[in-house]
Amino acid sequence: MTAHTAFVLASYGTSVVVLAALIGWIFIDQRVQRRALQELETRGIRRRSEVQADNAS
Amino acid sequence: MRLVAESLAGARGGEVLFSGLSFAVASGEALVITGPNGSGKSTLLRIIAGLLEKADGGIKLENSASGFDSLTSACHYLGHLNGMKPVLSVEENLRFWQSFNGPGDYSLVEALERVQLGDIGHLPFGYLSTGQKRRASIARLLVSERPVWLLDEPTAGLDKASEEQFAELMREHLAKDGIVIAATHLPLGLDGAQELVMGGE
Amino acid sequence: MRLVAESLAGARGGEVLFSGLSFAVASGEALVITGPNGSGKSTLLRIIAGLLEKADGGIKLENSASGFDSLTSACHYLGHLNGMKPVLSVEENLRFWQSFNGPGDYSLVEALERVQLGDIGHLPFGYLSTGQKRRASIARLLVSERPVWLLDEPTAGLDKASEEQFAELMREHLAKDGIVIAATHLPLGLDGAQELVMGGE
Amino acid sequence: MSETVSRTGRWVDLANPTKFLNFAGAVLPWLGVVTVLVLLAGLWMTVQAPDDYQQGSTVKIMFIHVPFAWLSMMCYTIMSLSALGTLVWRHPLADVSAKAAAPIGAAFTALALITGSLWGRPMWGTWWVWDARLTSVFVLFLMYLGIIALTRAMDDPAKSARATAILTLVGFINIPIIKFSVDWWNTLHQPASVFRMGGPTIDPSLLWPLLIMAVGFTLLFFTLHMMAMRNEIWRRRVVAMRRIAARSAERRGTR
Amino acid sequence: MLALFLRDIRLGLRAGGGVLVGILFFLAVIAVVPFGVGPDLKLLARIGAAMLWIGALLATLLGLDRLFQADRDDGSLDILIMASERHMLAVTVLIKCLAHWTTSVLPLVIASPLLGLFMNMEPAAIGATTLTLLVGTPAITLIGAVGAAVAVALPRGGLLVSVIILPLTIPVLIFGVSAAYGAVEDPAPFIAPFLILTAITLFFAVIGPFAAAAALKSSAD
Amino acid sequence: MLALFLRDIRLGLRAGGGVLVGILFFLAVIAVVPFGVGPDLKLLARIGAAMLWIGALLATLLGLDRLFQADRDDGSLDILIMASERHMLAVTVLIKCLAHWTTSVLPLVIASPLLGLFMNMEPAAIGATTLTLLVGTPAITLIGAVGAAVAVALPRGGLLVSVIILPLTIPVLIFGVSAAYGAVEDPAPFIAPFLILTAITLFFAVIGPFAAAAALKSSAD
Ligand code: HEM
Ligand SMILES: Nc1ncnc2c1ncn2[C@@H]1O[C@H](COP(=O)(O)OP(=O)(O)OP(=O)(O)O)[C@@H](O)[C@H]1O
Ligand SMILES: Nc1ncnc2c1ncn2[C@@H]1O[C@H](COP(=O)(O)OP(=O)(O)OP(=O)(O)O)[C@@H](O)[C@H]1O
Ligand SMILES: [Mg+2]
Ligand SMILES: [Mg+2]
Repeated sequence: MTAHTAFVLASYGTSVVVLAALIGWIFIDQRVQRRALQELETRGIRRRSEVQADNAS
Repeated sequence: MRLVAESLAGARGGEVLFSGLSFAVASGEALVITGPNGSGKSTLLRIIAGLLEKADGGIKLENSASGFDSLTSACHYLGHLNGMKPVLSVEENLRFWQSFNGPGDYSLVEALERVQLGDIGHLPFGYLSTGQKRRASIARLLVSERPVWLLDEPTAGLDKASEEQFAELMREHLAKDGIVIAATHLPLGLDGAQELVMGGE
Repeated sequence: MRLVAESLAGARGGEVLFSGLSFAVASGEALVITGPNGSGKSTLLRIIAGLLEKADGGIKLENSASGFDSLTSACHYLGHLNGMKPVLSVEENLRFWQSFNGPGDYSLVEALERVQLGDIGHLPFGYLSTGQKRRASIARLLVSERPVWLLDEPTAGLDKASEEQFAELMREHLAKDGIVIAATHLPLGLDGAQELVMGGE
Repeated sequence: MSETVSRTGRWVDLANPTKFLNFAGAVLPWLGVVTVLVLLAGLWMTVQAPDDYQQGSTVKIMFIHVPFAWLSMMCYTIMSLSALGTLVWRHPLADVSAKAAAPIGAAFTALALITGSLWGRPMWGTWWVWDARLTSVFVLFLMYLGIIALTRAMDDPAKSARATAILTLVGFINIPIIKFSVDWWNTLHQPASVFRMGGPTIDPSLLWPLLIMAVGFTLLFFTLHMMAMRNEIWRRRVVAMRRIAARSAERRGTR
Repeated sequence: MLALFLRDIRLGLRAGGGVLVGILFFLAVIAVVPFGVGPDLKLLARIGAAMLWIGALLATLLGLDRLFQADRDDGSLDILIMASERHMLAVTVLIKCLAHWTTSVLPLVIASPLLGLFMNMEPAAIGATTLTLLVGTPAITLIGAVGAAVAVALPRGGLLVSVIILPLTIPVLIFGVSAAYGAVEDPAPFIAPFLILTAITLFFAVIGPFAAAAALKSSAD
Repeated sequence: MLALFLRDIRLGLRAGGGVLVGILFFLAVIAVVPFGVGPDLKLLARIGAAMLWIGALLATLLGLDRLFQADRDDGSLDILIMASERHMLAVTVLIKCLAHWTTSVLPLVIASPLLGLFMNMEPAAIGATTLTLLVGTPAITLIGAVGAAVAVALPRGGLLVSVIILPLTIPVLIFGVSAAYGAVEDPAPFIAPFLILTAITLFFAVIGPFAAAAALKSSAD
């Protein structure tokens, strides 16, 4: 019985770890891209498509 | 037959290189594209050839000769690369392109004669000198028929005599109601050609 | 420093292309090799660079600068191929050649500035246009020091402005007691260069 | 992507990346909150659920294993739909959707494999067997990784988009193989007991937590997918703007 | 089209040692297996067909990544793509696959009976394996063409192309091996998996070239 | 020299998709095997070491033929040869081999324990296989480099190369596999084949680069 519980805990544990890593990566990526965009905007660079139509971003 | 471009735009890597380009070239006429490095000459030629998507505008061939329904199928494209296999002989290479692209006004032997390679057709293509390689790929234009020739710096590496020879070939093609569109930094010896200067925003 | 060739002969595929060629180029002098396609210009340059066996005769560098004991080690060779990797950026390519061939008079940034590529050094080399590629490989000559420059049709694909710029670079190199040996079909803008006409048997 | 969008019924509007960014900005906080609530409810029900008379407490692994397995297939299906979007309609967001979904799908597939393995040890006495179901899921995992490698190997998004789309579509063959592998070959693995003709055969006391967990993880998937898509759009903008910055600097220099 | 086939055959024979590399690699696979399973001849005979199939599958991967890359590097690919109105690009791809198969894979198939002898297989098993290889390997080449086309823009696609292809070739392997077994072991059927194998090859003969052609078209730049 | 190493590593990673691809490739090869031989875990464990070695051989061969060809095609090779006074050409070759091994083979060696688990191998067998792979695969790269250099020199020498080179890799494979088995099965020795394997690698680490350099020097034309 206890042996079985170990398997249950292990599978829930790994799931939490993997999902946390995935979510963490997405949040970090979000911060990085936001920063980069802000930095470029403060340098006064605009995309051509912001002037014309917005395509293919 | 008329090749018409209307407010054509070309982009590379998401950035627009040129836009609003319009020109028309009729049978028997030549268009010479010039401009500084990186201004988009090769890009324009590849768009006409159908190898690259245009970013905007339109380009078409009006009243095309029979057998050449679309623009791409009416074009010969001679880019920077020669499209020949180094291990095959010049003749084998040309014979392949002839049977793949269909016959033209010149037979294989005549075409090789016209580019002064008559006696080295049996050599592997890889053994030729730069100029000889270029001449061999010019022969590819002769062995299959296409009304529109798209040439990207065709005379790079040619000596004076071959340059003159090649100008003669282009004039002949124009006399047969063909169209020549060439991107180049060097004078090509075509009188009365339209000129399109790129990158002069 | 003097580069001296004595009754040099070159052969390709068992066939002698030229023989009995003698010339001498001193520091600060340039030699321009001309001649029709297939006359052996590239062959001669590759023999000087040590990439091809000479068929006969001798070639050597007299009183060479310290650190350049043999002729080969004193030469920069700019052939038809650019020697750059398309997937690496221009800067990465140049930085590699700089650390592999040793430093030169120009830093990487300066060299890129000199060939007007200052701001696209971070682009992958494969993205450049033909002329830009050629300019990037000219920058390779600047980042490492070599007294002798062997150039094979260096200006093919360059626009007028870059051609002028490159002539300026060659003049500078000559002024620093360098030697330039160039095979070309186009005028290079070097006054007072010796001329060697090949294939004029 | 297509799912999220069609639910709102305004997908034409969302075709535009800027509009999509605005939409995602408005929706994401709510979606996140709902996801957390449903997952918490699911977890609570999981704890409450009775042990199976045959499998003992290991049956609790089912509540995560099965949703992960479903999601691994659903995610690939969404990527295939996006691939169609790229190839047929040349929709600018389709490629973004496919590229953003791949790592998430890979993570869910990895979890299905790991939890299945952890379940297999007490149930079948082995971590791994090379039977049709397990192997086809393993192949799915490899394909996710292959697609990720391909998208990362090409630096030009426009170029990699169609290549990846074609590969994704060709690889879709694997999905029916996974789904029906238990029927076509005899394997150790359970046959379908929830989604099958004639209704589910699972006891309701186990079915409900399973369904709630499945809904929770599906919501989690959409939340993450939307965030990843937003990141991808931003990333492409950054790249484009950097290039433009470089080019305009070059022009100034040349003149 | 015949011209393209002949050109590619000639290139394959003249330039690369493709033919022999494949066979020798195949040989290496077969030579190493007995060290693993030990000198148990029965066991060797039993896994013989499987090893021949795995060897052939892996040997086919060698050189496959350059199927279109070589043409791209010298500019021929542009011209082939431009001719797509005269010769449908999918047909061009099919012909190129055929030429590749003829130069690089057919020799393996021809060599496989000999290797079957090394593995102590029965004549019937050898015949069946050779037959399934003959029918099944074209499918691998065709699937490989999709991978090669997808990765044509990458200068060093070798490993990546294999990664993309291998999962997709698994059904071919499964049915090939089971047909080969079916010919010798009694309860197992031969005809059914053999027909499925044929169907897979035909399926990819249709799908593969179109997918590869689409990938090639979008690769031009 | 470090610069050359870094350049080649970068090329390998960037153009081929990174380290991940090497591991993925191995995973795909190993996943294919059970489909061929069937899910018999005992049998899988027995042929495990052989399959790992075959996978490594294939990964090494893929792309090895382009080791110098790529440099020749873009003109870098000329410049590398001209620099042979600053950097001995044999050393340049060695560095290029190292970079190739690091990007294409090392990831496999690192991933092999994981795959051993999939193949149901014993821990001792896994350890031994990994160790033999680590010691033995460089020899394959070095032998292959000679072949690649000869192939650059003789564009039509492909056949010759495979005839000369591939057979040389077979002893490596055989000693590698038998050392791996020696570690688990009792009568078979481990130390003897392992030492021979080490000797082969060292031998080719000395001979290979010089032979390849000589071939390259004569290739320039
Ligand atoms: C690594 C090992 C495993 C893998 C890759 C795997 C994969 C899958 C997949 C893909 C599904 C979804 C099937 C569908 O929707 O038709 C599934 C469902 C399921 N699996 Fe597994 N599984 C594994 C191990 C196990 C084990 C050990 C058990 C229990 C003894 C198990 C029990 C179930 C159950 C009960 C379902 C739900 C079936 C249904 O209701 O449709 N699995 N698994
Ligand atoms: N594959 C590519 N990806 C991204 N950008 C590219 C690519 N190819 C070219 N470019 C960019 O597009 C611009 C135009 O290139 P193009 O080759 O059309 O110039 P060009 O006018 O032919 O110049 P040249 O006279 O040097 O041949 C260049 O700035 C180049 O950097
Ligand atoms: N690898 C080779 N094998 C055999 N013959 C060759 C080889 N390379 C060149 N040749 C031959 O040697 C001759 C001279 O070639 P080379 O490249 O030196 O000419 P070149 O003067 O540079 O001409 P170009 O102006 O066209 O560049 C040519 O006739 C060519 O066919
Ligand atoms: Mg150009
Ligand atoms: Mg020359």
